[in-house]
Amino acid sequence: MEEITFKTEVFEGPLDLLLHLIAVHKLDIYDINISELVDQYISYIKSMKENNLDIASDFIAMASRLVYIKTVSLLPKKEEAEKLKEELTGELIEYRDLKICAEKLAGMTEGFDKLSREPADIKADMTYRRFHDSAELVYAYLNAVGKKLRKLPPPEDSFKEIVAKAVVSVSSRVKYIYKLISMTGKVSLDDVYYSSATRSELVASFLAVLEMSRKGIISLSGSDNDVYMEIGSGDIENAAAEFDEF
Amino acid sequence: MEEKNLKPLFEAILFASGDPVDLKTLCSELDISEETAENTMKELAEKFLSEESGLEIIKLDGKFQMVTKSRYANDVRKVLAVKKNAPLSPAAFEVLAAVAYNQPVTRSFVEQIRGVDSSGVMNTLCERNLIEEAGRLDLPGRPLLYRTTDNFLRCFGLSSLDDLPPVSDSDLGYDDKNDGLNPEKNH
Amino acid sequence: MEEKNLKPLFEAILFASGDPVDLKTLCSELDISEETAENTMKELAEKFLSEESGLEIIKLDGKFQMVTKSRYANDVRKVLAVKKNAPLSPAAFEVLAAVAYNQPVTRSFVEQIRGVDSSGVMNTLCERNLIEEAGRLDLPGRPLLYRTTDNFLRCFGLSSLDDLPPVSDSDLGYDDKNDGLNPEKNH
Repeated sequence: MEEITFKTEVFEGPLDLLLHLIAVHKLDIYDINISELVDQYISYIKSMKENNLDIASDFIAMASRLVYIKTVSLLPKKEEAEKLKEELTGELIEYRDLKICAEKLAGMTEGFDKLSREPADIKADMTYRRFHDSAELVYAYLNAVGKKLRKLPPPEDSFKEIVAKAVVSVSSRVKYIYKLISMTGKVSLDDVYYSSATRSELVASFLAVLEMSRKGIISLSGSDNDVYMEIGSGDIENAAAEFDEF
Repeated sequence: MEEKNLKPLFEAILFASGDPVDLKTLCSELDISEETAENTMKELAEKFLSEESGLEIIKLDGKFQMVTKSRYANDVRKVLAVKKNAPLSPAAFEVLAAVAYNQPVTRSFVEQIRGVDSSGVMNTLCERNLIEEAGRLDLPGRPLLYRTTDNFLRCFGLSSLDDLPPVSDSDLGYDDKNDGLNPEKNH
Repeated sequence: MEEKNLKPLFEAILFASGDPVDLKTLCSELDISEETAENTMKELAEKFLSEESGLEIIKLDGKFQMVTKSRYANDVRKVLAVKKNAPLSPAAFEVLAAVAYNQPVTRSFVEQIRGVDSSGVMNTLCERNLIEEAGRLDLPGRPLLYRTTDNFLRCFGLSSLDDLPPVSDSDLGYDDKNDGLNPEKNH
């Protein structure tokens, strides 16, 4: 993976960072290579962590979203993955256009130097003289507090939990699967998947297998419907720390 | 500074200031001689004397001020006073209601209810004699308190604040009492 | 009213108002035709265009305002001891663009486009009178709507929102052909 060289850059948000990564790594915004984007994104988040930068929850939420898209795109049914990717592309294009407009505005600020003056004190009696039904006050009051009634965005903590679930699950599933293979020598992929109790555990198991096989910690063999995992040549100890980052 | 640019610059300064401008400040800030400044101001004043212009430059106690020529005063007042007839904006209604139902309140209380900056609207309501200051809250920063005026009662056909139409918790859609909107808890 | 006096009167009104003046108000209060008012304003604006003057008249959404020419801003601020506002942050420009091109919009719309919380930036833009409330959306929670102000038009040198620069594919500003930003695929 390329050296992280954008430590000092400030991104307005996850979309901004994604656009940057897409441009730097010459990805096709209309057909995003999702696993490469996930890798780049996660490694950037890691570098932020290493530089002790505060990582806004928006960035973490996007990380989990990307990982989810990546996971879904590994499933045999492609429709959902395509839909999710299209959504992401749409948001990226919309945000890219917004940035273009913002840059245009930033280049035309001469009017900030056109100074006006305080209105002359014309000594007019500005006392309000219209009449209203007092019921209008009730309506206005309900409107004023209406804002409070709006469903508040979920607190940051709840995001942490969503992310934490995925994070903990992947690394815990890595350990679990590794132990399982170590003990029995050969484990069926289906067994692991079918033993997953929840959807998130299934996703985590899938990611764990994916990452472990990518790093050579396990090797896969067998045919389409009957895949077995065995211990590979990769080093679980070195890799484990990285899983914890998920 | 090149002298040829001084006249329009002086014009811009007098315009933007509104108040009388001290020649000494002009000289020191722009690094020009008092004589140059005096001459420039004189030329500028002459330019405005022409029939073409509705403004003039007057000298008061060594200071210069740009003002409208008095013959236009009536028409100017007529046009500028139109604002006083403007009906309240929806935002103004909301602020007014927030003050009416919770008075006396601070500006930040109103902003907390509405979730947005409301200072401009509150100034307008003061100017229009619908709300007024009502002392200060005994808290750090001693924030100003506001209440509604007698003119407010008149405009809404109320003989006293007791006549304000009731707003019940069920109107607000609250079942939970810990909604943070209870004024007693907020002060 | 005699037509020959209109130009100086308009000058006096624009000066005294400080804020933008609506042409319709002028017409109704002074009992003149819209055409006469429009022509007078045009002549007046031309008069100020000359090098001789430090002021200019700008048109904002059908209203007219007298302001200083921007080249004098630094000296005017120096003499009047006015601090220049901090320049807007990139985030502020993004929020402004989101509001300007889609108004009226809710805060959550802006946040959805940007992908980040924008409430602080939006409050700042309200305080700096670049955006303002524009009623509420008729949806549960009745979220506030925002639009840009006349001051926004002035600051960005626009006569109306129609003058906003277009977002065109040719402006995408990416040089590399393999960057995946191929405009043909865009629409």
